[in-house]
Amino acid sequence: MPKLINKSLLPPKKYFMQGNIACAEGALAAGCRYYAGYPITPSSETMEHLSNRLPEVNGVFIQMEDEIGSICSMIGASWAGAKAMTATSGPGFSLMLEGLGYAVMTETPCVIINVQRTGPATGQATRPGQGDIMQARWGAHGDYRIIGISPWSVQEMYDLTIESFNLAEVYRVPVILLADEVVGHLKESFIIKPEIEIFNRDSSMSDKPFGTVQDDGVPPMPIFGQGAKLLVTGSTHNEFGIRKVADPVVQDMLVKRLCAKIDNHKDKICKTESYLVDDADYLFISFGISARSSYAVIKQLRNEGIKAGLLRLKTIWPFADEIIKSAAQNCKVVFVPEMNRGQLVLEVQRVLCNKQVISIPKTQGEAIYPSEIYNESKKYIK
Amino acid sequence: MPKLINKSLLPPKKYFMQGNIACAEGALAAGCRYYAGYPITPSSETMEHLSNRLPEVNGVFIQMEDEIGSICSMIGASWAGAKAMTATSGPGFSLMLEGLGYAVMTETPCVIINVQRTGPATGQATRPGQGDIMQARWGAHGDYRIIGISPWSVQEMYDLTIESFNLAEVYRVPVILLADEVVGHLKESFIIKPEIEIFNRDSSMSDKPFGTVQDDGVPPMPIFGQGAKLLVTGSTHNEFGIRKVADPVVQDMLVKRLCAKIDNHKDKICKTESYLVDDADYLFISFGISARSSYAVIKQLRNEGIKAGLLRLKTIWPFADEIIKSAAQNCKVVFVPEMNRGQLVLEVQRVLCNKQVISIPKTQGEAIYPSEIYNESKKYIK
Amino acid sequence: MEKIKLNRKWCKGCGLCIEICPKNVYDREAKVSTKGFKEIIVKNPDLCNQCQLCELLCPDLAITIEKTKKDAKVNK
Amino acid sequence: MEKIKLNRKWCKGCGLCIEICPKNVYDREAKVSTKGFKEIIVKNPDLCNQCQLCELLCPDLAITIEKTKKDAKVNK
Amino acid sequence: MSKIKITGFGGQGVILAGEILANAAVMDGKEGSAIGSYGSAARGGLTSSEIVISNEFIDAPFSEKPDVLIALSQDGYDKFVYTVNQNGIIIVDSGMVSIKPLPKQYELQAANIATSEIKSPVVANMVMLGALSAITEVISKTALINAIKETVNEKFVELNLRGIEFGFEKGKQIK
Amino acid sequence: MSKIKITGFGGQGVILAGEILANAAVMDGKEGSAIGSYGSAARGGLTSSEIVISNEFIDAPFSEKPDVLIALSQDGYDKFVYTVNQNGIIIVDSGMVSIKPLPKQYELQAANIATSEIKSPVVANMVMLGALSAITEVISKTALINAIKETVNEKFVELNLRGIEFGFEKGKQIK
Amino acid sequence: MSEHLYKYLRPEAFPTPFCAGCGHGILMNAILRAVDELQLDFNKIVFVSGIGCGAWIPSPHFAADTLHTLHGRPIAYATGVKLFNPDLKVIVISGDGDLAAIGGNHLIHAARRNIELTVICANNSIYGMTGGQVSPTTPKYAKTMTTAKGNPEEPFDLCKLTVACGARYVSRYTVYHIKPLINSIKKAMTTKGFAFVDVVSPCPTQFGRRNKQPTLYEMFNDLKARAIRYETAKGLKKDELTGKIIIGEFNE
Amino acid sequence: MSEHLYKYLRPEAFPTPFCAGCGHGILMNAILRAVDELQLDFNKIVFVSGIGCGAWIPSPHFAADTLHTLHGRPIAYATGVKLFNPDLKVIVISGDGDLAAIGGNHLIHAARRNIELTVICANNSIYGMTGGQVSPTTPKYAKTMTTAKGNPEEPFDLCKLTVACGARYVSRYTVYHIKPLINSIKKAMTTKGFAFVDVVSPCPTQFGRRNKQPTLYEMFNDLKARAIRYETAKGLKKDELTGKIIIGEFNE
Ligand SMILES: Cc1ncc(C[n+]2csc(CCOP(=O)(O)OP(=O)(O)O)c2C)c(N)n1
Ligand SMILES: Cc1ncc(C[n+]2csc(CCOP(=O)(O)OP(=O)(O)O)c2C)c(N)n1
Ligand code: SF4
Ligand code: SF4
Ligand code: SF4
Ligand code: SF4
Ligand code: SF4
Ligand code: SF4
Ligand SMILES: [Mg+2]
Ligand SMILES: [Mg+2]
Repeated sequence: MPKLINKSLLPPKKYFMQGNIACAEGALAAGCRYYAGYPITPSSETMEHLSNRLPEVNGVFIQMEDEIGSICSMIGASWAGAKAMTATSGPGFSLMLEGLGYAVMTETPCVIINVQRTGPATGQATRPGQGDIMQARWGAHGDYRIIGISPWSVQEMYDLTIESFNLAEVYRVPVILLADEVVGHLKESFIIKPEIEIFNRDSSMSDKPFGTVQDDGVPPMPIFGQGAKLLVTGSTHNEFGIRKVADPVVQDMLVKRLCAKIDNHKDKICKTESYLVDDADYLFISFGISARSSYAVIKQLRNEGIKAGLLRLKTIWPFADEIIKSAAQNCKVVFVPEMNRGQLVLEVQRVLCNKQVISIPKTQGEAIYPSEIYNESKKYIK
Repeated sequence: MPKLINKSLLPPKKYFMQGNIACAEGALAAGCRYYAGYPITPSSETMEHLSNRLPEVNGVFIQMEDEIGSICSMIGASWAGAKAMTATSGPGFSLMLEGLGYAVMTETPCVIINVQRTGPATGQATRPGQGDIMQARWGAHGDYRIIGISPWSVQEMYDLTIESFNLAEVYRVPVILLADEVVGHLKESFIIKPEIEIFNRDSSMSDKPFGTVQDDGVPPMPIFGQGAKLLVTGSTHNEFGIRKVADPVVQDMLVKRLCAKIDNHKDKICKTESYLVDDADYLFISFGISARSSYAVIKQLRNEGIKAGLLRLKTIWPFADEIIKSAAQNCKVVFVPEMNRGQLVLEVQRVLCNKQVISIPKTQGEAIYPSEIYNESKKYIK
Repeated sequence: MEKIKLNRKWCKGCGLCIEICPKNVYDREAKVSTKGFKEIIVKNPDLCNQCQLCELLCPDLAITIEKTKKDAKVNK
Repeated sequence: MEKIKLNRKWCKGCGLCIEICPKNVYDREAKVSTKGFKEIIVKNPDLCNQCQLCELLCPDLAITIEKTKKDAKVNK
Repeated sequence: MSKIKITGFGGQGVILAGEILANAAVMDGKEGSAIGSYGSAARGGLTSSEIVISNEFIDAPFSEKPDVLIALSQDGYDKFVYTVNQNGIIIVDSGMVSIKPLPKQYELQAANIATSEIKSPVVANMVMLGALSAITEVISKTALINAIKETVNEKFVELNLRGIEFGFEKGKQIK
Repeated sequence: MSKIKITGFGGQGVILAGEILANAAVMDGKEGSAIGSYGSAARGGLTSSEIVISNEFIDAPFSEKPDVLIALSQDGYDKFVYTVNQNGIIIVDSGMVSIKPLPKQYELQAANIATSEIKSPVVANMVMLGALSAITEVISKTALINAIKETVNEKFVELNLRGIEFGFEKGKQIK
Repeated sequence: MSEHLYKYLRPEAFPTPFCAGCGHGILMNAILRAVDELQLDFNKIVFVSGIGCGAWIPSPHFAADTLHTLHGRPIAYATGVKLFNPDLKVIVISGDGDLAAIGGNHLIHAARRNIELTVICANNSIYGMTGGQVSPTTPKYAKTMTTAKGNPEEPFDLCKLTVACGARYVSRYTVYHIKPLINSIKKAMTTKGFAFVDVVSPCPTQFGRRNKQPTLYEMFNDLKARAIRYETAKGLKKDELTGKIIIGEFNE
Repeated sequence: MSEHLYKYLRPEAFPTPFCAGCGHGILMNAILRAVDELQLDFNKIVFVSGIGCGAWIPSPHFAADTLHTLHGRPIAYATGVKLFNPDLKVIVISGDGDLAAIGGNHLIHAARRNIELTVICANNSIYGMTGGQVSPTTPKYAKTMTTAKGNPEEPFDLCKLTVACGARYVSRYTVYHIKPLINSIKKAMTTKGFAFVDVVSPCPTQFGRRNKQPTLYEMFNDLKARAIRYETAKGLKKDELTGKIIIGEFNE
């Protein structure tokens, strides 16, 4: 897939900005020109910012009647050629799942921002949480794959939104930015570089917009109005888009490819960051704002002479099992701090079968603080 | 919780009936008097049957405008005192997830039938699948628990629907009957016994309908019109039902109790069935119609002198990890046949860390046949 | 060139053309075909007045009325 | 017994009562309180004609007009 | 345990026949199961029914390798004829299907019988069930009759029973 | 690394003050982060802002144990006063808060100053920032001024700057 | 169908998957006639549909861009297509269940917003595809799979509803009234703004069979008997209109 | 509020969480007056609301059974309550965003079905709770958080809409027109069938501030200027009604 270098929209420099707004700017920088959404705390700033900014760049902004309409309209726009996005939080994300499955099935590039708050249900609407991790992976019916990404700073609300668009376009898959209320509302400094790496879908004409030679390939995606006479459907379909609702082979090949095009490219998709991992006896595995508190903790532990390290997952889905296995190889105990009752830890436990994997959950509608992680981990550090 | 014995509604005898209709009859026998639903293949027969039968027993039937309305109206009816139910399939279930989370948060007894078809998205609407297992567990935002049950026969479409209502009432939790198209549309013989064990919610007056002394208890549930001045809310609330949307302690206690009231009673909730497990070298773990094919396979393997056994999960959620661990203790290889790309197997792998756990997935919009399981397992049987 | 084209592959035998044709142009075969119904035949093509009703109302798009010159404008 | 009860705990100082009272019954204190606004006072209770407008329109349900006998039926 | 597959196109009553067969087995005191599967379009497409009859709990209620294949249409015959169990038999409407030369294949013109003798083409399915009962031990005629009486709309019971009778007689002849 | 917490009730401009402070740090070439947290009702409830200023990447952007607590209201003071770092300091609006006898506590009547001197009660928050700048090394007055100029609506820049100045002077006095 | 319209079809998709005598095939024909008479560029039309028999009218039968979406959501998808590329003509074709039951909210909001879409409701007063359950347009007292004793609910008048939302062009015809129907679809397709055509399209299989009109012809006779022109209807009282189908253009 | 109404309140829930000058408090008062004047049994009323400021009116302020549901869904919940126990009086109170944006479908279907509910829309023409985004009742050209240059869309007239669906009783008043409002709520509460009251309730914080009416009093002045009686409005042309708020009863 050819990589492009675009000029950034905003003048390159250091900014002081809110995460949700950096996300909106990241989207614009990535080429997003369609936004459909429905207000919800704590994600609304992204939409508010785009309601002003999109018209300035000839893009389209619409506040829809609900989240279902939002995701559907976004998918429609994507087939009309747009890089398209929506942003929401838990309750809205729950409503988008049928549409998410549709985007997966039709291989529609699009980006969904979920600024996670405290659930379940309406929960504590203004408070942070990280309880939608598993939902992003499993929330729609049937078998499928998505990409789920977790930013830990305002810088990454910008950078990883761009990354989300790139991945969506390359793999023709919905990408979910699993932010949380803290990074969404956090204001801090971040840098906009003069140039941005951009990937665009291959929209060349093809009579097989849903089939490839490889079992794990991504077909080209002509758009509406090009004369490709597209047959886009959420029903099981063959490479031409023709419905095949009773054909076992077509069903099997399709589902397998939808999974394989992500699974088999984990090495390219999965991004992690390691901090003092190499010699670590105690490995923290975390993401989003929890990883930032974990980072503070490993620094503190190192100060005390304890060999602690942090593996931070920028990519949560697909799950970076190989990277995790190799990072954990020599450590004694693995800690998984997260703002939920233990979701990521289940995956870590599955992957690190023979390790002691300790869950450090928090569900208090607050960020998980360094002191909490520190105190809990100390119980296992000798 | 006091157990009641009810007379069955239909004359006790052997019947020949479709699974979906047996489900409807099971619901009636359990005391279901409210049904709200929206048509969808392959679950509609349940609703059609109830549209005729409910008025006969003074119950209420309504076809709502969509699945969201269905689950919400069911929850409303439950608070008005009804045993209430809805039935759907993948796309409809995806739309119900926000409501599901609400039912969990408000501890509303209710039963959701998901007759699983082939996904993702519209997929193959008339074809069987088991791809919504993980969705049932993780589909709504935030942290929560539900109970998920899997019938493998028409008999169990009846029996386990009754069981679903009982569990819903005892634990004040939504229970999801994870059926599949095969058991839903299968017609076979089954027996209605003269008497049925029934559990009803404790609807005694209480000023603390959302709090208990125990950390894992189930509070009494007064209903509307009793004068209890109920405050029912999907926001975080204290034991009285008062919204506490910024209180870390209340949030933590509530979420923990919602999880613990299920987790800590696994031994009472989880039902499994073992076939020739005791001396098995090769253990099959399966559920629903896949378990029936597995059952045929172990019989065939035994005929060949191979020590094969089957552990069948009637309860999928909460996950019966202890039972699985002890069943698998002495076996060499564990096989997990299922009609998806490998969902239950992930849990089994997590729990049976040191075993060889082999996934036998099928996503062809067809039942998984004994021959397929047999051939695949034979590769590992020496 | 025939005036009335009946696309048997598309026709499902609903019988609407028979009922609706003012000129009694259509009829059925005597025997049930392997498609499970008695196929439609154009019995009296010459009676056709090219009113196009059958063409417009056939639910399986199975009928074409070729316009002969003199009628060509009737349905503009 | 006072005719006008002002529930200071509930009042948020929106000032509607001041604006809307036809008899100029209400006013504000001079200084900002710890609640962040100048509290409302019932300056001229005796001018009140018991029209009840303030009671019905106070958005914080903070005003009660006790009816004296002669006016008791005014707002039935 | 007997595994039967009935196949035809939509409208031939394949699903109903399967259900009556399984239900009849239940009335005979056995276990019986039936799975109907509709083609993609449900209208004219390939339809089939899988029936299992057993003295004990039926494990997998499928007829992957049927002991008996009952074929009412060409498509169904072509699709399933080679899946039949090696000791299995085939009962085929040779008026509808051009058959392959195979052992243990019983031919009768069910649709023709239904049309000409019973004046009701829709009971070809019952003719086939009648023949099944005559040719094999799988199900008794009495059980079929009882099942029809219980299941079928009163108006059509008589017609269906005649289908069974005709089929049974024909079955005895070709057995 | 400095961790600051500003606390008050809704309407006192606590969040804005936090943002200006963090932004000022960024203008000073440092890293700065600000998190605002609203009370349950967002209207009159307890509000606070956590600011971290650092020369390198800020790890956890929280002020669990602040080095500086700036308290504009009683509730906030009561809630956070004992969370202050052992070497930390407290700057408190003693016109609004009845204080406890504590070391390293600096008192000024910010709201009164704002009302009487600047005729604008809403800039008490700026008065506190000005005092902070005088009392500690955390932030320079110039940086605050620049941040205000960049952030605040033009109409109110002047007013806010006066708040900073008054606060700075007062801070120098009580330092 | 006239052979000069074959160019708009994917022949491999025929025969259609509809039942014998399904009104949706007639509507299919009518839509293509309208497109043809207007000489619209078929490469610049996007046909959007939901889930249901009616939703299969364009997909896969039309040789244009088609977007076969989720049940109830075609209007939301169409909104995205149209807003991002206003040069495309976006035509929504879907069932009464799809557009008015689960999809009702998108319908009323798109009408309110006046998004330039042509929305054609293939209205058979029933859920055809799922086996004949009651729909929001099923007449009162009619029998369906879920109202065996007769529908107790009042149906929507979708034309009144969309007019109340501010739709620019609103009409109703039955497939039997084929020529005014084609003309009306043409008007809808050229409306600058939201246009809605409610097309009464018989479903003999699921509706007719249960309501003593088992063939399309019998259903046509019923339509003929019940149809009444909008202008005529205006003069009548509510109870005089019971059971009537008001046809014509609803905007004034 | 008159002290004899205090018995309907949970005093611990006061002061309300609403902003100073929020119209929703006035509506709260009006509803309780109506309940009191009708002498309804408060133990047999269930108040159902969605999510939003308006949804907080009954929950937790009213000392009755309250069901605080999901955003947009109160009418669906209420349907379940009412159908299962028709002896309960079920009153839905929620915002314009809740009832008409995300919840629009439940609104129109409940009206069509004529479920016996009293639905009171606390209509501030904005999403108050989430910070002032445009709502489906925001007047054209008004400024909101997501329409900084003025709302480009036409709003719903929710009364026209519910009338078109067949609602039995439909009215609109502003909280300023407090006495007719109370009377209308009483009528709605005693309607045998679906009743809808659209209550214009000022939101100074999110709407007023952005549209040059920063206080409740100023918003009242605006309401006074724009209100026009239904009977009067009938005689006027569409453009004469631009910007007007039609108050009165819409059923005829
Ligand atoms: C979310 C969801 N719910 C339910 C269904 C099942 N479903 C498919 S089509 C249909 C009804 C179709 O009725 P209508 O739109 O009137 O079209 P028709 O078949 O009558 O032409 C339903 C309920 C679905 N596919 N998705
Ligand atoms: C599914 C879902 N989407 C969005 C939200 C966020 N949300 C909460 S209240 C609200 C709008 C409230 O507006 P309205 O109903 O008009 O009430 P108001 O606050 O104006 O009184 C929104 C969008 C939510 N809670 N749930
Ligand atoms: S109307 Fe068309 S489909 Fe029906 S019988 Fe005639 S040709 Fe065949
Ligand atoms: S065109 Fe008219 S007259 Fe000719 S066959 Fe068709 S319906 Fe009959
Ligand atoms: S109207 Fe009510 S809330 Fe407003 S100032 Fe007067 S008493 Fe206070
Ligand atoms: S009752 Fe009337 S006159 Fe008396 S204080 Fe209130 S508004 Fe003024
Ligand atoms: S079920 Fe009805 S709508 Fe669907 S294809 Fe058949 S006749 Fe047409
Ligand atoms: S935001 Fe508006 S609606 Fe909400 S409480 Fe404040 S004034 Fe009332
Ligand atoms: Mg329909
Ligand atoms: Mg509102």
